[in-house]
Amino acid sequence: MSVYAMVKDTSVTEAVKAALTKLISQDLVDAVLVAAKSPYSALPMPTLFANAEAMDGIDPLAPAAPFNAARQAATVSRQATGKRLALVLRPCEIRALIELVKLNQCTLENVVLIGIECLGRMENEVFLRHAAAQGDVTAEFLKNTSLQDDITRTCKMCEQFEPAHADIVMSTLGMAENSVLFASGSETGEALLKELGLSPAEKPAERETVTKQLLEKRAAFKKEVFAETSEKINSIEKFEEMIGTCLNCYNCRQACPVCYCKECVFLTDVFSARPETLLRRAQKRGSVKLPTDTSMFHLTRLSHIAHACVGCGQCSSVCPSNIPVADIFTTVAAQVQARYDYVPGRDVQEPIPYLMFEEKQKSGEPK
Amino acid sequence: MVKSMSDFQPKIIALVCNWCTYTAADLAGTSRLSYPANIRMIRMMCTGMIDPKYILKAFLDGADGVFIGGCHPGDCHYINGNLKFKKRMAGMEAIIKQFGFDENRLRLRWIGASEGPEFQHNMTDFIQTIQDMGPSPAQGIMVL
Amino acid sequence: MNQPANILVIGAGISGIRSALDLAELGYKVCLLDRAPAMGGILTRLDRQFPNNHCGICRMLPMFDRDNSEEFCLRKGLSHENIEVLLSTEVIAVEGNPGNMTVTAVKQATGVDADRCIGCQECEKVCPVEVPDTFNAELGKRKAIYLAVPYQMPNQRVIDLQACTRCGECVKVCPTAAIDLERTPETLTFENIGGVVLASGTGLFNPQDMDIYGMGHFPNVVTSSAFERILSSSGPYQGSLIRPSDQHPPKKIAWIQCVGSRNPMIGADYCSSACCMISIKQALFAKERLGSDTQTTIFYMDMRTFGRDYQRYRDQAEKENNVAFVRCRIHSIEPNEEEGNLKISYVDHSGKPVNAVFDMAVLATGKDPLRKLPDFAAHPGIIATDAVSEWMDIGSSVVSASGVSERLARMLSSAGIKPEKQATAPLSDKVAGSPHLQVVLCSCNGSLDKVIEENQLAAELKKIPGRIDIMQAKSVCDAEGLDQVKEILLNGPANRVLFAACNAQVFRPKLKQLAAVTGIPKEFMDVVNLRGLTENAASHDLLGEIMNQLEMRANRLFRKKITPADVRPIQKTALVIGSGPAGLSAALALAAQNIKVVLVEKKETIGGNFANIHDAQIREMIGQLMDEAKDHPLITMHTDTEVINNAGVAGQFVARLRHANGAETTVLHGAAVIATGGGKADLPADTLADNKIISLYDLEAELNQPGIDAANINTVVFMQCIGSREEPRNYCSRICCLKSLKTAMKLKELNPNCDIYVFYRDMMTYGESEKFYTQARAKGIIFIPFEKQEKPAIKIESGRVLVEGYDPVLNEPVCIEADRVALASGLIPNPVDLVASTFHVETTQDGFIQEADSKWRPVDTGREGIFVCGLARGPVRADEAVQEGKAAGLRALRILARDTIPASQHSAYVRHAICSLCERCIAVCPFDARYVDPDLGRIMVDPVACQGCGVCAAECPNGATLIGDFEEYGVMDEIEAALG
Amino acid sequence: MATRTGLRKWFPDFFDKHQAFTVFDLLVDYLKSGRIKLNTSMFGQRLAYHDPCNYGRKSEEVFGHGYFEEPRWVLDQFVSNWVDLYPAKANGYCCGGGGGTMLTPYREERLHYGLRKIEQIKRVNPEMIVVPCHSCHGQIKQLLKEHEMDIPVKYLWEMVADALIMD
Amino acid sequence: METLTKRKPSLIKQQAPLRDSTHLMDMCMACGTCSAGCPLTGVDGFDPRKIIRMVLMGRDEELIESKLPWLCTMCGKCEHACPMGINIISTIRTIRGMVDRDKVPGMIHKGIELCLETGNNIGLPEEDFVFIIEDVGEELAAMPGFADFKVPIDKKGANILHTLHNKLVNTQNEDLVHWWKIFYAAKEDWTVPKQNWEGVNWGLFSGDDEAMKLSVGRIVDNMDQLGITNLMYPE
Repeated sequence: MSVYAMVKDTSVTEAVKAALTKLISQDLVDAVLVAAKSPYSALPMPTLFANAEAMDGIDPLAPAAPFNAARQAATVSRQATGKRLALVLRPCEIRALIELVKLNQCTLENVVLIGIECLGRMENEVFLRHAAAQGDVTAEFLKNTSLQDDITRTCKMCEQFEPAHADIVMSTLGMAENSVLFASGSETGEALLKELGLSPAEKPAERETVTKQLLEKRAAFKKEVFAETSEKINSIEKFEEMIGTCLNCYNCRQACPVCYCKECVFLTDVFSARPETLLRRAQKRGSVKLPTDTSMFHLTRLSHIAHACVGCGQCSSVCPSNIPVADIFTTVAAQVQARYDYVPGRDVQEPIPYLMFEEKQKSGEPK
Repeated sequence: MVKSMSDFQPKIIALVCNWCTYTAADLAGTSRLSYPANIRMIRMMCTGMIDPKYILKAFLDGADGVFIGGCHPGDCHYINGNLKFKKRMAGMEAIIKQFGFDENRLRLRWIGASEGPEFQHNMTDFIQTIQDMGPSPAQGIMVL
Repeated sequence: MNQPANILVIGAGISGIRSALDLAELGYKVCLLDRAPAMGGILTRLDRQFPNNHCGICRMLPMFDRDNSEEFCLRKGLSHENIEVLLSTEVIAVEGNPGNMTVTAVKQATGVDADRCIGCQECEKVCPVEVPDTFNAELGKRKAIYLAVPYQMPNQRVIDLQACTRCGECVKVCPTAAIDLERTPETLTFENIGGVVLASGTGLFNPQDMDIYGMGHFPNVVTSSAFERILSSSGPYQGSLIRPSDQHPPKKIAWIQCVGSRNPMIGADYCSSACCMISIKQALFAKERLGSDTQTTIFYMDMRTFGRDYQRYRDQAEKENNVAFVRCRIHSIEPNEEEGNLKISYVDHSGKPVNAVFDMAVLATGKDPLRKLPDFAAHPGIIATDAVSEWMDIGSSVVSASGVSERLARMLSSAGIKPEKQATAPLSDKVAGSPHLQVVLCSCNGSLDKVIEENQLAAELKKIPGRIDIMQAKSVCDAEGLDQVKEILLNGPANRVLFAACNAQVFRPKLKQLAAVTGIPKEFMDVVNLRGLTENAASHDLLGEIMNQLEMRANRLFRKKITPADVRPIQKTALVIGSGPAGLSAALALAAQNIKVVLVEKKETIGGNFANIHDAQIREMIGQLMDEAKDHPLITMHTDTEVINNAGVAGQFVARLRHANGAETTVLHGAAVIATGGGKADLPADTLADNKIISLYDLEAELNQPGIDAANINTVVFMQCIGSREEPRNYCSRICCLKSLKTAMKLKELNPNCDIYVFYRDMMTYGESEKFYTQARAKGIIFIPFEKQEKPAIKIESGRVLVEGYDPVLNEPVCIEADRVALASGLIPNPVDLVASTFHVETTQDGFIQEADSKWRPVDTGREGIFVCGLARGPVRADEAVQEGKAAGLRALRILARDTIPASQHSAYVRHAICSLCERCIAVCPFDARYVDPDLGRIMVDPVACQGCGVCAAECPNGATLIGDFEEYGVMDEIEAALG
Repeated sequence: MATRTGLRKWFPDFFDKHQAFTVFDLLVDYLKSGRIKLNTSMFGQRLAYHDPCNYGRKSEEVFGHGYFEEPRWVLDQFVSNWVDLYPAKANGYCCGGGGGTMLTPYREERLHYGLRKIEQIKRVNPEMIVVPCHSCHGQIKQLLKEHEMDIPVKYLWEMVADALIMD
Repeated sequence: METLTKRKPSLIKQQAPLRDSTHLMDMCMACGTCSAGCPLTGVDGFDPRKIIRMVLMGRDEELIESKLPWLCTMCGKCEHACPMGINIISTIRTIRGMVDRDKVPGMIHKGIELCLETGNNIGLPEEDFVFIIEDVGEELAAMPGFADFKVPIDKKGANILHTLHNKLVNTQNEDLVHWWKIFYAAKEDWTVPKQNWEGVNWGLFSGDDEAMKLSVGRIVDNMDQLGITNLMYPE
């Protein structure tokens, strides 16, 4: 990152808006995907803008994300359209998006990634409660650290609040009120920032300290959660207790940005047990709880995505039974990722671990 | 419902490759190299065919151990399916371990076609290992 | 004879199996016979092969249309719809002409009726006669009634009637009355035989009669084949590398090369070609098994590492693994003071005598000089593989066998014999219906009654939910019992069958018959080894064991489906790239079978290196191929043309050709043969400039000028391995030694007084070409060996060309003033980058095309439908290039001879509706069998290339890709049953 | 060897009218026809038999028949405990005294050659050595003396003569 | 190091007899079998394959002048395993034959000369010979079981002609009697010639065909003169 620019205006959101609308108005991109309020709700939803005038409601720094927008981003970048697209995403969304690129679910061709420094998101109802109370939650959230304690449990353990791999990064930590730091993360970003005509700036000195403090806090909490969770699921029986209320609604998989299957295997014939099977199972075990294969579902999903889990916490957020799914998944994921020395979203060129094996060669003879 | 060690007869699922380990198993049979019978052998065309689901299914259904036998690296009929499985295996170990299944309940070994004695030895040894560990924690509990 | 055979293949070893499979895959009916009681020849005795120390025997099996054959390790045997295997059978007479021959054979009685034997082993347990175990090189004992090969499936015993005392113990215990000691040999007559492949091998030299090696006298002197058995887990010591005398691991092992080879005194003026590499391999295994401090020494004259990757193998053994190589032929092996140890004397490089002591010595034996071809070998219509007259490594045998298959196919088609179109038995309508299982409980003539009744198996089975019918049979092995089952399957509602019987392996072949009659596919049938379970089960829960097994299989059967068969229409045109001997041979092989061939040549003329070839015989051979190809109506030639693009899959490729004038042509083809060849390597840049210092090629050309006067060429020095066999070109070019010999002899012919010296590293006159080496020496040519690090130096002193070297025989430096110094600069491949990227095939570090497997699939590439032969693959002599061309042509023909190729039942298929197109399956597929159809936007499976390994299915997270016969739901249900 | 070679080479007619026998031919003939009888308990010691090159290997090469089995047959008729050296017969070691080397001044070299014979003898550790050749007899005696081995050396025919049962 | 321009043709190679025409000395591949098997390899520079190589390189003179051919015991062990069937022993003998007779080391040629002159290699006069053998014969006759034993000398019409190794007559008289005993027991009709009784023929060792032929001829003459049909090979 070599260029800094600062925008000052009435609010942080306005500052961001000013920059992002210019992307379209100056024809630097054809469309922008960014979280925006709708006339019907304060809850910002990923919204695709092709017209600068329509961008009034954008609120990317709002501490809310009803879902991990990587899947929406992947939907608009499923294949190259010949048009240039800017995607404004949180770090966990970018990481998930990179995993989806590896899984051939989307392409970064002609895509400008704009990452936001994310101080966390609140559960939807928490955010809406604040919104009802005070209007511009975003502004309040960024300056009021006590509000920051209302973010989700998973966000509290997130150490990756600064986006990597973005062309442009927007940050607020350590910044003066109503100001946003724009940094370029690539030549593309550099060029765009120049076009936007932002004023050159310097990193405020306290930014480093604040960042470091936050990081330490998050790391400590993460450690705590991992230890606690690991203990809570260290036997299959304890695990069953945790998931005893699971409804097999598959919301968690629906909310998971890296659970990319068009249709979950648990909805296919592989798991839709035949009546004969269920009957036999009941005969042998005395009883079968229905829907069946609840543990199997969670463990299988772990086996599928543990390497790719970006720790966004959406699974927990959507669970109707309040099962701490994200605690379980992030705890296991950390162990699996360590075994493979794999970090999801680290590098778009890095193949997923199962596609890399010793003697990578197709003919029979070792070289 | 913990059974006493002496009458603990482990339930073992062995997923073995059609080409090498299955041949070794047959060879052990025809060479009268006996090994404990409480092994449920399921023939796979290749260890590379083994889906993680099979391992999870086996453990959740009460297997005390899961043995996987494949061709030696380089000998795979499908060039490198065995190595692909080996890669998957690492993640599986981490997962089952976290849920309280001793990692050693899942074992991968390369057993070549001519290695009847190795097959026998591996089976005997694995059963012994499992016997020493006792029944799987999934035994006797209700798995949802 | 159960079925008419069009073709007889004599000898069921590597060559015989290759040839039988080739012809069976073309659709011919083949009878594969062997005089041994088990098939496989040397194949069953080998665990691992050089130069990768791996095993890949199974890679010989058919790659597509696999439903015609059983897929299992070839050590167990071979099962193919079109092949009947007849063992203990020897051909004694052949009559008639190609296309219509009558062959008489004698089938020896084995004492055991294969239709009855259930492989229970009871007979072997009671047999009181022990004889040396021939399978294990007599290092152990076996009974007179025995399993000829321990892997053999079905595991039916045979009786060694020579050893058998007719005591009758086995007859008494046999539960199925399968043993008849009074059986006599049977004479079999095969009529209407189109042709015969003679692949009976050469036999192994037995050093027992040579008094110098102490074989038979010293237990620790063993042959290399015995050592192979010692290394094997199925060998006499269960794979422990121990020496026979005291069963201790040896610390020092010697390998003695050329035992029985390169020895005109015993009629062996030939090299057995493979022994050098075998010894290196064995030394490496000894190090691996016993630790790197194990001393391994190979005594040799020339290490014949002439295969493409062999020199590096040797170098690695020498440098990284410290295998010692000593250039001295061994006179004798003698005893040493310590019990069992052996003394071997030799002279070292400086001529000093050394007495070394070893714990064990391995005699590298090759071809048996006493083995003669059968009388009928020369009968028209019989084509012999090279491995009948020469010992050779597996790769060469396989190439030769496929070459023979090609010649036979050509002979048959010119005799008007075509393979019969196979009618596939129609499936019964009820197969598509919902699963209904018929369980057949066989009491094996009452012997399992107790098990079945005491455990109330029928009642237990009825508890399994689902539609299950149960019948009890007395014996399904005999016709009556089987008829009962057929009856029920034909008339009853069941569409799946599970047998609880005795030995599944013995019974399984009967499923094929049953399938043919009932229209229920054999994949919908299974067998549980009830007897085995009864015998082996720990008694704590026999019923549980049996029910587990039955339910496991039942569950799989319940979930079986007919895999939706993708059928690939075949574009019956071949693309051949390169028009040297290999390419021309491939093209002609295909054209002879009515396949259109598009032959592409980069140069303006065809013939490869024809213009540079001086050997009259080779010229004639290539010239003939050129003429034939030019005149062939089915061969279209494009000279001055390159292939710039190739897309598609086996059977359906689209290639673009670019001609010299820039014009482009599109060719639709079904298979391509890469034969881009190579040529002479240039002399090294530091070669002294003098018109007396020339390349071997130039000297050859000079001497072949008409009217050449060689009177002034009085002293000539040949220098071998110029630039070859050391990095970066660390491979043997294979042609130079023979070329130097021939050139030197030509020179001797022109000027008998010419003194000729050949400086060599290892004379690579493998196989029959050893005779040229012998002849050259007989003509007075002096051969002086040198080591890579002590190359002779060439100097020019006042106009005189001097070669300074060291003669280890005289232990003196030598300096020769030469009129010519001929440098053997070797061969390099033509650049293959374009062709490799165009056809998506891999290359070796030396720029050759990498084959799929140098031993078992030597002319296939990693991509189905793309084949490689000749110099493009590795250095070859012209005759070998022809052989490889034929083999490659034959391999391509397996595809092109068909109109369509259906996917095997046991292949991958994609359920597009739920496929997320993540392409992980494409990334892991080892056979490049998967691709995205750009128009449909779907993942496609190439039915020709897919081998059904299932890596794709395991990689696919949601079951969008499945493997026929191994669908995930079936396996999951099987696991569940197993743990019930 | 020399006579036999000479007769063949220069007097081929000799064999039209004459017959020639080796020592072994005669011994075998006498024993087989019963013309001589031997005392079978005379030699109970452990004996080692040495094959002379001329009667053995070289006869085999030049005349197509080496006298390997005949002396052993003779020994079998009256000696119970005789052993072969290893290597023996066609691949046996010369005593070191062949080729006229007994007559040359190269004594050291000859004794050096004989080391192999001594090693062979030591390996079987005999109480007596039997040879059917005058040169071998002399050389082996000398070798044994040189190596301070007190083992008697006897001619095969000497043993036969000693064991004769006179009517 | 001498620079080789043109090899000299080897007389040794030309003259050394072959096993048969298919086993040329040129075929030697210097494999080392002979060297590995010969106990003399390395002694005073002796090495059978080196000798063959020197012949092939035309270095006759060096060989003829060296003591190498005389170190060889001509035992033939080297040849026994030679894969090319090269007649190494004949080659050695051929070299020996090319050595000036006065340079033949040790007793060999002197013995031959004596033999040519006197009929035996030790130059023993006829009277002395007759005395010795009769004397030993008398001793034997005195032993129990050999009553009336007499050495039959020059017995016409005897069944077998017996020659003697000179060392038995010379220094090891005690070994003369073994065969006599056997003949006596077998009631063999045998005889010893009093002239040209020499049983060994050193021409074989010295490469001296002329002398060798002469000695063999004497045996033939003896047989013809005495009217004997059967010969017992002397050695």
